[in-house]
Amino acid sequence: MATKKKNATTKKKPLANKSKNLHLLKQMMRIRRLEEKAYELYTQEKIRGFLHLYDGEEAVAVGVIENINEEDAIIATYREHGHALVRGVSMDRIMAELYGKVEGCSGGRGGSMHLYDKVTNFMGGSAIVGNGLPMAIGVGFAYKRQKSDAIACCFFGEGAVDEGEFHESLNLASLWDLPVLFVCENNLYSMGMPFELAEAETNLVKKAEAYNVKGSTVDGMDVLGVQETSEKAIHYIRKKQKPYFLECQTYRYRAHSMFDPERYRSKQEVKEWKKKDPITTFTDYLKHEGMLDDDELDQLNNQVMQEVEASVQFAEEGTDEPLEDITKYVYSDSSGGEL
Amino acid sequence: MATKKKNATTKKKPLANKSKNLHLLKQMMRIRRLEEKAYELYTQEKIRGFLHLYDGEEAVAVGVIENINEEDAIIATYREHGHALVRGVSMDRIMAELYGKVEGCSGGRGGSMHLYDKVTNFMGGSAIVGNGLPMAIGVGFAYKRQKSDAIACCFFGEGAVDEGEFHESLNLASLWDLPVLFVCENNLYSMGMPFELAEAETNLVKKAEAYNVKGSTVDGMDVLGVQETSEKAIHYIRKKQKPYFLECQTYRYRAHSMFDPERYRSKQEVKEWKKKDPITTFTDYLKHEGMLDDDELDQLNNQVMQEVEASVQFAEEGTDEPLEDITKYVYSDSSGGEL
Amino acid sequence: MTQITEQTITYRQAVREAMSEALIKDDRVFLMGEDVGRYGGCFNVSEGLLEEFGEERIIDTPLSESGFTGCGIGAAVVGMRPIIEIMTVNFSLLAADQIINTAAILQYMSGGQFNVPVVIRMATGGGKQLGAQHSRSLEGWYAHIPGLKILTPATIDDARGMLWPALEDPDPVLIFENTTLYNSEGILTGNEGEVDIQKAKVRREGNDVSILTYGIGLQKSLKAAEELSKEGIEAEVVDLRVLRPLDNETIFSSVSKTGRAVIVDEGWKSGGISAEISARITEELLYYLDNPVERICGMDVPAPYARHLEQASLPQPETIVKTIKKMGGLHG
Amino acid sequence: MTQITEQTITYRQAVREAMSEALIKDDRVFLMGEDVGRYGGCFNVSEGLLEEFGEERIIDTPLSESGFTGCGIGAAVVGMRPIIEIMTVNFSLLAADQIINTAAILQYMSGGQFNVPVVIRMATGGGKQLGAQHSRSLEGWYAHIPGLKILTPATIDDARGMLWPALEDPDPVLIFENTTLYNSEGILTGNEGEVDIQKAKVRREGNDVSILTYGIGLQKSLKAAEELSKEGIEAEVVDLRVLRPLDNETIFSSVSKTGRAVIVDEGWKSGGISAEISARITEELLYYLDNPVERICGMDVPAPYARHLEQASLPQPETIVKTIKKMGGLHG
Ligand SMILES: Cc1ncc(C[n+]2csc(CCOP(=O)(O)OP(=O)(O)O)c2C)c(N)n1
Ligand SMILES: Cc1ncc(C[n+]2csc(CCOP(=O)(O)OP(=O)(O)O)c2C)c(N)n1
Ligand SMILES: [Mg+2]
Ligand SMILES: [Mg+2]
Repeated sequence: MATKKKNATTKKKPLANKSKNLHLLKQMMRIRRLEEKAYELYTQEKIRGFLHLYDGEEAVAVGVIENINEEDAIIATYREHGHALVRGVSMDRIMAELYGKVEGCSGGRGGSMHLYDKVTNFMGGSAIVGNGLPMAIGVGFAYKRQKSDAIACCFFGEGAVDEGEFHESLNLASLWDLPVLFVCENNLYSMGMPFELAEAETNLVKKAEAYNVKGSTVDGMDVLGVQETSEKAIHYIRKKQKPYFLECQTYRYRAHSMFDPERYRSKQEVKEWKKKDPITTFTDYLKHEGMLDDDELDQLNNQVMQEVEASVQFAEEGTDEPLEDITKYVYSDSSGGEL
Repeated sequence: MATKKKNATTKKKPLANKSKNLHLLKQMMRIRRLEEKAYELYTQEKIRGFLHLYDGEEAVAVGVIENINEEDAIIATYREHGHALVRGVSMDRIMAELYGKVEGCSGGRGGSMHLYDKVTNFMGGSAIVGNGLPMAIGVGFAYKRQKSDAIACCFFGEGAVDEGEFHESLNLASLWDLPVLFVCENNLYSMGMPFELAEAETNLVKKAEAYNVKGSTVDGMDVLGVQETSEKAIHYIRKKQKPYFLECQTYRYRAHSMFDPERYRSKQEVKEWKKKDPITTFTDYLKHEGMLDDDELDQLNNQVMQEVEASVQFAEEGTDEPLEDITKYVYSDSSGGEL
Repeated sequence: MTQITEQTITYRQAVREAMSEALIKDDRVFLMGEDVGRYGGCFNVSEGLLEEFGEERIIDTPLSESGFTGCGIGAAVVGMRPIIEIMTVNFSLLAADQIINTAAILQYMSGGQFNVPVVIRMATGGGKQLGAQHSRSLEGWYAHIPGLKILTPATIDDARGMLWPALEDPDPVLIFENTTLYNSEGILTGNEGEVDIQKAKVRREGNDVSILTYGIGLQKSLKAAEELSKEGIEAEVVDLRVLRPLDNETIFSSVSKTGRAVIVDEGWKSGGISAEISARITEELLYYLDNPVERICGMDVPAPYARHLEQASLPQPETIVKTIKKMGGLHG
Repeated sequence: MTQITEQTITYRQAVREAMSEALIKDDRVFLMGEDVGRYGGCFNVSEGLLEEFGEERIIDTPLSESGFTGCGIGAAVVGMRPIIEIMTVNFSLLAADQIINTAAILQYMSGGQFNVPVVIRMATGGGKQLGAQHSRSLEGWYAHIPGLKILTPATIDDARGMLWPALEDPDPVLIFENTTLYNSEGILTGNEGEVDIQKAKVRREGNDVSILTYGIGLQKSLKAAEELSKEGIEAEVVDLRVLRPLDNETIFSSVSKTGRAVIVDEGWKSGGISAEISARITEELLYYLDNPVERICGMDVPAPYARHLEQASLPQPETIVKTIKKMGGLHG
């Protein structure tokens, strides 16, 4: 099973690049604390609308995006705070966006589900399941035509696999040899729908192969495993100029969004998965390998907590967009009013 | 390869059921002559709109529908004259529909692409590629709930395989164990698009398996092969209450529709395929097996020609729907006018 | 969920009871959609129905809007009475082919042989800071399609009473439930049994101006009417209820009485159903009109997330009041 | 295809030349769609382009409307200038998610960071006995969506000249080509270079009545205008050209001059763009109107196959003439 293999390989490289590992750990911690704070702020009604948190899945975004180059593009979903953050969108601008402020990375227009950042090629933030895949192949198509060796990296949940847009996008990506990494974040549920009740065939790599797309499955709770596998996948994509399908098996700790009675799963199941927590397991591993001691860990924690607090401060001090700008950006010329 | 195997089995049953074989032959001849006449009438502008002919593919509709029971339903495409005919819609009513007359099987409302007949559960005639598949699973779903052992038989071209609706429908049919026969008429082109340039993976059975749907491929020019394979498939569907995917490899002799410069294939290729013509090869086979002599063949030809001529007569004498009925059937209560 | 006293009931409960009644009355009825079962419905509308009616009647689907909507259409054609739930109208864009290329036209195309008695329920509307992809009101847009019937229950009675006649209707019926209404409470008048899905309803009588609205617009319009009343302006509030086919008769009789018409529609203004109503009124009643027909609609912008912007983009009671007071010849 | 003399050219050729010019001028431009290459385009519009520009620029796609339309949208966002061809507007229902949930709103949702300079061409219209699934005119329906720009070239000049400015436009532009126009011939005036995609155009001057139309309606309206002229009624024919954003200025100035407005639209009447135009006119010019605004539109029925029925469901020059002659106060 993929999981074991990965753990094995990770174990095999003991003192490998301490600074890199601490970096990966810190990235996961940044996401976790950001999400915890967002949750808290939502209950205080500072953040509104839908809020989909990423707790438990941090290793996926961190492990994959670690290998993404500056010129590559990322297309994600409504559960994308973590992806934006590790891509390099500042926590300040993310938090300000959750607050709906002009200083937010989408100018307060998007909110939690629609984070965008042109500077880092972070292309959302789409809240229509499956909707991001055609966009991703289009980006890959353009990069190929432009003779750039950039790739499009597309994150989506396993629920998106059932949408027709998944089917059409994988066929086109394969048919046209497009440089696209399809990262399926399989957290076992699409809202309340258990994966095995949604898929007649639960072997997703087999599905990818039905489009002649190479793929593999990795333990999404193991940041090094994800990082190494996606590194290989991305190398393959750039070298062969072909798409790749990567399934990351992970788990969502929290409710799907903030309104979720969670009738569809047991507290026990959640508890079991938390034992595989990507942050605690990796922390233990680093300590065991002598790459991390308690002081260093406290330091990391403090840095992250400070960053979070600062981001709240930043958002609190953010400004509201003036009403007269409401029709701005419906069209580029900002014509508007009676459009 | 499936084709060979099938030929073998067909060869193995020499004097098997002469009357059945002559029936199959006649059904194919009826389609061929109907299509030839439709072509002629189109050039005379008796038939208008789009006209998609089935010449060369007769063995598929005839072989499959031979095994369909009265209570089963058929869902087809815009290339469905043959399917309607062998299903039991009279040639008169089909021809009258092509003429747009009230006596047509769709009352003149549908035309060539939209043949319907409630009595024989012939449910069209959809001209949106892929659009019939969700309908087919719905029919199968209903039959299952109604504890009937009827099945839904869905014909579609290989081009439909690329549409998202194919993906969603096969997953749902498999997930819910629906009694649906998916018949893919692979005639190697979707309009001008060659099959191998449209599919990253050309093994369609492998695609079906990615939904955990059983499938097989058969030589669509061999009526007995199609009949026997689909018989087994339908037996499997009824017994197991599961869907089945049947690829029939065939070829379209004529232009896609009546406006088609045919720049995408060579005359030579068409000629090669005509050597495998389902009617001539089956005729030769029956003669060789001593099941058919020239007199019988002439007789069949005459019967079919008479039926065709009679249908033209019938259509010519058909009546136009009165203008005041134009809003009828927009809604069942025939409210209408300013709707 | 909000507390319910003996006699009051929420819009959400009304929809659930309507489904429960239909499932009991007619075993051809089933509910199919994403998360309608285990999850209890993304707006908690179908809570408990899976437990009550089982997996044969309450069917959770994968994310395949086109697939399961088409499945419901096909099942309807051969004798079932499906209730298809599409979580929100925004996702119905993925099922547009099945709704428009099949459900709306099958009967016409087949010369009357195959009708499609399916009911498709969707949540609609904005105002909850859900952003541009989750906040549309497209019921008026769907009303452009011949062959579809469009219902917009705005009251507890209609939420409770419209489903059954919709299921008995031989044609495809789309029911749009505004998300903001789910928590609204009201008392069942007991008339929900005779709900008519052909006609609009006058919800408040008045002689000075007709406010024509539907869905979430009704509450806002009634609020505005109360305000206006204090200033001596009596507005008649017409709940359209059915956006296709529109009930011209009720609309025209109200406007010919008041001589003034204001249409309140949370959907986008340009090319919306508000334009059709305005056009019909002026075509029919030009010489009765004391003022041009006014339209108070959603602004022509995708929904912004920021609350102050989104609220500014939607019709508000204050706007209705201001607009009507500005109309010529109104005393008060 | 019809014979072409030295100076005349068909609408089909005009579109092809426009694409050819764009492909030469700007190497970010490519044409993508079903059968645009080998087949030469389902209406033979792109014949020869594959041979001329090669497979890198002229891309045949599988049947995957949502996939390749979204592909064009994504490519546009990162610097390409795609021309996406969807064979007919009826199939665009399968791509509605990409067009409406992405192209139309991406720039707004992203706070102005990501604009979508894609051009999507589709054939539209009825009248060819293609039945209910292939004969719709949905350009006015798409015009309800903020963020989209909707062009309807009705002349040879516009067919030739609208594409380039559409490609230079930073926003998503949908171009609707009426299938009946492809064979129409005309002389390129040479003005196609300065085609403006913001404004409507007066195609015929007149003082008695304004006929507001677009696409295939233009020819029918001009024909009607000639008829009326014989009876001393001079109709002004306004070609709307752009359905979103509508050019209010040109519409209002014509109608305020003539005092009478007739809208001719082959699309369905109820909830169509004709209603929006009618509503805007009465909102703006109620007191200038000598008559109610008239709408001559496609009947609210799915397209029947039978020729006599389909023709009866579409606006005809005779209907336009009759309607206008019935208008009060017109001499002649
Ligand atoms: C097309 C569409 N259908 C339904 C929804 C409502 N919805 C939002 S998220 C979600 C679940 C998606 O699950 P998955 O793809 O596994 O992603 P996850 O939330 O688990 O990360 C659903 C059904 C939607 N946003 N878009
Ligand atoms: C959704 C959609 N896209 C495009 C078309 C135009 N079109 C009609 S038939 C056809 C080719 C379909 O090929 P295939 O499915 O292989 O069936 P065949 O015609 O070969 O029998 C196309 C592209 C359509 N009718 N529907
Ligand atoms: Mg999931
Ligand atoms: Mg084919």
